[in-house]
Amino acid sequence: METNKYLQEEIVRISGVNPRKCMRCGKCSATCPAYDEMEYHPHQFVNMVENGDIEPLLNSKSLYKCLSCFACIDRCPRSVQPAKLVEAVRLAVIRQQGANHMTANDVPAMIDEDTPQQLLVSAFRKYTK
Amino acid sequence: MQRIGVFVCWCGSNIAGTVDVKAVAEALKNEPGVVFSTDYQYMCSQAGQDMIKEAVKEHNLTGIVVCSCSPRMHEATFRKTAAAAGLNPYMVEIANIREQCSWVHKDMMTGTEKAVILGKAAVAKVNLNTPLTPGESPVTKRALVIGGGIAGIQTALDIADAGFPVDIVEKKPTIGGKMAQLDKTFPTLDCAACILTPKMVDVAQNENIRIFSYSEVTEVSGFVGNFDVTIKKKARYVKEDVCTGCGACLEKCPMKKVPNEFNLGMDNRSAIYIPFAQAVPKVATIDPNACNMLKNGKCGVCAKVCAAGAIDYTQKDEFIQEKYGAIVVATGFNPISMDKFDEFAYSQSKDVITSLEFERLTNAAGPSAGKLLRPSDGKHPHTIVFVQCVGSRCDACAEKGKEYCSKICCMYTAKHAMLTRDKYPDTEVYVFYIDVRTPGKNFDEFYRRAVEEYGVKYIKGMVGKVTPEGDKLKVQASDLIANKQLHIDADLVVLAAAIEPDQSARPLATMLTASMDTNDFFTEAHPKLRPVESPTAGVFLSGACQGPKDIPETVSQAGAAASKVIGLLAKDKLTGNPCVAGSNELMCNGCSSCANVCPYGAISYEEKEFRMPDRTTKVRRVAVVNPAVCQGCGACTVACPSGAMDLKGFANSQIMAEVDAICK
Amino acid sequence: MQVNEYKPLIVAFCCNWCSYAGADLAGNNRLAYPAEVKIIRVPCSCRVNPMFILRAFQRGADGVIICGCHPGDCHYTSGNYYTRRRMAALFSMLDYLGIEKERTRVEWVSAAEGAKFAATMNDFVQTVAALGENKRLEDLRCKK
Amino acid sequence: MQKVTREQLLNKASELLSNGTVSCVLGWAAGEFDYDVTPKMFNCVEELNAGFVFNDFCGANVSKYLVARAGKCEGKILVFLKPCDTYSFNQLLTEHRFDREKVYAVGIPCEGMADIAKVKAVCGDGISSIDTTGEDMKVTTLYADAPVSVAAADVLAERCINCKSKKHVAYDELMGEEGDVIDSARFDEVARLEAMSPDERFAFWQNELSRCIRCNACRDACPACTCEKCVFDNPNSGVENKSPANSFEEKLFHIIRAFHVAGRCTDCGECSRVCPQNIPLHLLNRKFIKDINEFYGDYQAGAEVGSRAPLVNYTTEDLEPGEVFDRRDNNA
Amino acid sequence: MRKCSLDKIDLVFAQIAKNAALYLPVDQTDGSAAYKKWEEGTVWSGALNTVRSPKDFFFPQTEDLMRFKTEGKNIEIIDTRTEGEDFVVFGVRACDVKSFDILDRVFLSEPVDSFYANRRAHGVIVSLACTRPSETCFCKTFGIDPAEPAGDITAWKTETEIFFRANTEKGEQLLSKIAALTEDSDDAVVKAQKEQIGKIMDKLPLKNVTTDGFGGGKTDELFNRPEWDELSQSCLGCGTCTFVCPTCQCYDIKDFNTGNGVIRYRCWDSCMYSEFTRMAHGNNRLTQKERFRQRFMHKLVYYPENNDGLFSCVGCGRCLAKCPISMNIVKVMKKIGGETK
Repeated sequence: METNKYLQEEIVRISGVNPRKCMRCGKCSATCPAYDEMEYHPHQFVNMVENGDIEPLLNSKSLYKCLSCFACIDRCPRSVQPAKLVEAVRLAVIRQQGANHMTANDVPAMIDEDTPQQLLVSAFRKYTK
Repeated sequence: MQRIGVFVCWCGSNIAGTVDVKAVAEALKNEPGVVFSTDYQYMCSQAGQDMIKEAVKEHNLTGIVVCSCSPRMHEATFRKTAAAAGLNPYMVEIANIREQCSWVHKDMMTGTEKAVILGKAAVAKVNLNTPLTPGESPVTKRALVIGGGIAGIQTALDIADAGFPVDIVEKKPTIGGKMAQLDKTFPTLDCAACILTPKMVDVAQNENIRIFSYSEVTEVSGFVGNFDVTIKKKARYVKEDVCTGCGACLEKCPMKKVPNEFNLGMDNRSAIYIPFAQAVPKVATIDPNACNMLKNGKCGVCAKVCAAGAIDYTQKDEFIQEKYGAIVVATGFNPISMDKFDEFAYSQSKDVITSLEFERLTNAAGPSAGKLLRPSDGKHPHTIVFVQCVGSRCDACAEKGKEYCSKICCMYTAKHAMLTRDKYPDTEVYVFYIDVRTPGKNFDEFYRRAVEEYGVKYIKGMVGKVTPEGDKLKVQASDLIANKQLHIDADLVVLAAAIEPDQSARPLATMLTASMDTNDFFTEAHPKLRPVESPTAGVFLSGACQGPKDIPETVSQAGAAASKVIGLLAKDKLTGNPCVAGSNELMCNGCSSCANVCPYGAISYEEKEFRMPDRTTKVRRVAVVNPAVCQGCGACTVACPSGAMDLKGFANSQIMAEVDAICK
Repeated sequence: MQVNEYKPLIVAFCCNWCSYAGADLAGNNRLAYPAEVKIIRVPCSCRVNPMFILRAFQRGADGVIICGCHPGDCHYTSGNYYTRRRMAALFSMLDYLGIEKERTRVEWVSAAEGAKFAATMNDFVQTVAALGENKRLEDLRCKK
Repeated sequence: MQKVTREQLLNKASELLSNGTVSCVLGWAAGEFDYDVTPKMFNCVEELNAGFVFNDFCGANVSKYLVARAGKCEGKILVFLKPCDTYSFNQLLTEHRFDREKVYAVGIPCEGMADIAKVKAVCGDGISSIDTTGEDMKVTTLYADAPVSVAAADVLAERCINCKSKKHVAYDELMGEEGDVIDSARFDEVARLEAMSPDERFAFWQNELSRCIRCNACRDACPACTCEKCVFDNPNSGVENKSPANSFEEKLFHIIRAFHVAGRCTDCGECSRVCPQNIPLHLLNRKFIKDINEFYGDYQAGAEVGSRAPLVNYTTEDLEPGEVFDRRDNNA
Repeated sequence: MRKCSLDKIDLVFAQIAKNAALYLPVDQTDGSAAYKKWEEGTVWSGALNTVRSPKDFFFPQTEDLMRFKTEGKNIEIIDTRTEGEDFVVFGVRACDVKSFDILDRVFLSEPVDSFYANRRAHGVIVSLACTRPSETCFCKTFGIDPAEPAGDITAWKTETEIFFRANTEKGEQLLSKIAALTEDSDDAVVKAQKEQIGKIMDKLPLKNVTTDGFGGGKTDELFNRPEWDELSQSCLGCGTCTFVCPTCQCYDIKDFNTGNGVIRYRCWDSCMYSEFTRMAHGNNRLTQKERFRQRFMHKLVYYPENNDGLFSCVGCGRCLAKCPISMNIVKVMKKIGGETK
């Protein structure tokens, strides 16, 4: 397994999450509404960050499947806050590539009339930091 | 001024090999207070001790300094020697010139120099020593056990067996505690009632045991051997000594819609009630919050039907004062509230229950008479999901749950799963676990049987969400091994709720000045070596009040606590350590700093009247140390800013004299 | 052996139950440490009053070390926890006044740690020796 | 200018005296000049009318007088407490130093008190009058022709510039609006010293403490120093001394004094206010407060009655004395 | 009378400092002034009021008297007295100069205090006319003229010049040493300054404080006055007033055990302290009221009774400025003695 210490520390620092607190109960994944869409599930996220196995995460679409609903944060008995880790990895992607997952130009095509304003705002916040 | 004799031991060549003992004796001769100084090959030998005794007589010595091995070795020996010579044993000081000098230094000159300095420090200290006498206090030969669960019952029986009177105070109308609510016990699966109720009967019949049921401890004062305790016997509106427990009143009572706490509210009882059939004492109790007669004076049926005439609506709370030599805390545990764990829909569905409720559901004396039926519709459940670690092992910062492992859940869940599969083989049973912890005799075998013989489906992972939908409970969980998210339509969900100390423990700890940890479990005097004693002398710990425990562990701790109590009560009087703290009341300002740091609750406060310089009097609060309780650590002496608190045998002045002598 | 080597005076307060026994064990095992270390026995490390420490420096000590049971192992349950807080506060204050922080130390030495006791003392003596004489908390009246 | 006036306090005191709520009043009495205010017990309305004063110079914290006074007169004592005084009040109650039942506390707002030395630094010596009723102070001196106007903010006492709280934590009755705890910069100076090298710190304190004349004003004014007998007055304590015979004695006194109030000091600033040599003694106390906050979590002595002072408390997870420095070195 | 331009004052100081330690008031960072030993670069501001009084040079706060050396059980007594060094105290106000009269009567009358006498013999006092009295000043109450201070040499300072007049032989000698730097002068400027000072004195707020009602023989009349209760009530019992006072002269003799011997030393004591004059039977003034009363009765009654009516207060105003709770001798005099002349 490849460990990327620099990125690992960076992600831990950005997120303020201590992945070592995880006791591997899997409640985050049990609770995740986007579980089936994901390649890497919340508990794996935590585990992979803890092990410095960051590269696959950077390239995984799972990053953008996370709804940031924070159910995992709410339910985690160890206060690990997996969603914050996901967010931190997203940020790391942006910083590393200098490229956003979406740009403002991509957005109009995705909008249909049912799209709530709040979703747009939240999408911009999430994908285009 | 003291008349000090200095005795320098050679310890064969152990000391004399690296320390010029003659030179040490010579040098110390010139120290202030020293009137005699000599050396000898083996000071601890009979001849050496005789030499000391003679010197005491011949030179009228008032203090002794022995330069020898560690005081941990022979301090007791030389104290006895001094006592035999008519000196107070605490007028002896040891200068450790073997372990801390001759054995760690190679050079004769260095060793001798240091030995002289250590000797001087000891002389400086003896110059300030005063004779000390250990205090004695009598022992009241009666024990109090607070809590009447299995822990309290076992402790009381063991103490009573040794011939000492014991009182049990139980806040519920009956003893028995949590164990009385259980169905079967792991790992042997014998019925809880079958093994518990005979013990309860033993308690009731034991002449040395009194039961104060429906009672609480309201006040504790005193100290080891001499506790004064006030017990509040709550009014049960039934004369305990008259009631025969026939149950006629229960049948006739018109108020029958009171949630039955013994069955955790899953069925109802009457306003006058006996918690369960084998209750001890088997006496009815009127619930004043439910009884119409007590609430508005309109009823009185029970009094009419009671043939014995035991009903007394005018009964008042009664306060009983009693003296005890020892107190055992056995306040037990409760499952934590599930209110904060709404992801499991506990408050939304009747079919999400705790394990303790499951116990009642499967118990023959329970609300469903032992048939496993769903509380909502009374149907037989075909899919049952057990969730482990609900509220246990949570992060300290999390807003809900406990940091510790509740220890018993893995085993009782295995038991529940196994029993379910045994009785209802058509039932699918899932157990979601994080780890299965089975350290205990025959425990892992038990768990494996559940899996291998009974086909219980153990899934590593946690349940994330339970949603009631129609008559099903949609369980969403993760299977970490399969790396899948599972969706199970369950009929019943059982939560292994964490356990916590009973709420009565915290106020009780305050009354007893016994320390507690942040989780409100009582702290033991030493985590390894004194696990059943509280740091507060005379207070002992039994059962889950000290930490999560299963029944075998509780019973063994109960026995251990009892043996400690018996050891204490067997003594006629307690001899204290004379090196205790004492407060100079003229200097004490009553600020409580000392009491705050005292681990033994040895410090109390008195309002004392003082004559003031202007000839008026003033009442001031001052600290008083109970020498029978003080262990002499000295924490208070440093907490005291005015220096009013000092420690006998290690006084400020003595330690400073040692510092001075060493730094000279 | 160097003759003019500076020898600091060290006062070591040892709790009776752990560290004093640890020192005894160092002796039993003949683990050498400098003779400049002089031990004062106290029932518990929490008996050590800041005044004793200042007194030692006043009278000519160059370093003061307090040894107690490991946290959690105190014979009196909580004594060393108080020591820990008091000494953290005191040492920080001494440092704040510009007094060398290396001259004071708290070390937890159990009764089984004879080797640790000797090693600790060797290290402490060396550290203090490197600092030289205690000038910042000295009382000239007490010099010979 | 203070928001609450002498007249308002006078009326309140007279009212409480007349209706029998209290039998005497602990307040401030006017002196020879407009700034030399003395704490005083007033026994009747006439005495109050004659001598009671409240202005920008009523800095003295009167809480400590309650130790000696509460219970001495028939009924209750009325005491006027500025926000910072209430912390001392609570701390004294925590330590059982007076009977709460014997005191009627009225919380009064405080706009910060003036430091006469700062006034003199601006206006010069020879002050003949100070008018504090307006927005600015009007100071008349013997040597200037016209009164000098001074902004109150320019002559605030150090402790008031770094006021930690305008909130009253104890009272029976509050006059005016309740204020808030302030996020003050009071630890900045401590941090500045901490950032110095040990040699610089040593030189700084050597210079400051060498001025000490051991008048004991800091101790005797301190509301936390209420020992029946101070160790420095007790010939048997081993540290008793009447003079700073040398630099060791100076340090000994001030280290032990600060240590004995560590965790109990409310940072009321009386020590520095009363020091005739202007030694910044509060920087010693604040060091302990800052350390305690950093090591063991924020703690404000006197914020509530009955709280356990940090140095008579512990957790099993406390940092080690050695880690104190690692922490600081890592932060630096 | 001699005069010298202020431009040359540092040369004067350098000249004096050649033969003696020179102490003069120097401004401190906190705005107050304190006596400091002059060395090259020291700036004399002409400050008049110092927090600590020049008493300290003659009667220091602590002073070793003798030593005992112990060796085993033997004790050796060591005389630690030395011939003192010459020193000059420069810029002393009239009130502070007057304080030496009061101290002399205590220390130089039989039995003579050799430590004090030694310092007096070696010290030269250069006084300075006080041109800017503080509002706390009331030296006039004790008959002191701030424009005409005593001392071995009297100095008057103007914006540009300083004038010297020797009053004693010691003063003459010192002046002669700086003769090369000074020149003869008439007293016109000095007279003008005195007049100016007189005008200020009339404006001082405390000009009417009077000693009427005090003095020898008043013990019975004043001792039990009820006002003492009220006056002493807020006293904290600290020693600030005594330690900044130029005339307080009480001390305690103490032994300090060094570990190798004993240093017997004396140090200032304060009658405000609860431990003051502690004897075998305890303390003789048990309440703060008694101690408070002692201080003022001593200054205003007992001392004059034993010293030809001389009060042991010089009106320097230090205690007024420094008392933590602003209780002071003026308030006492007004309350006990009555308001004005």
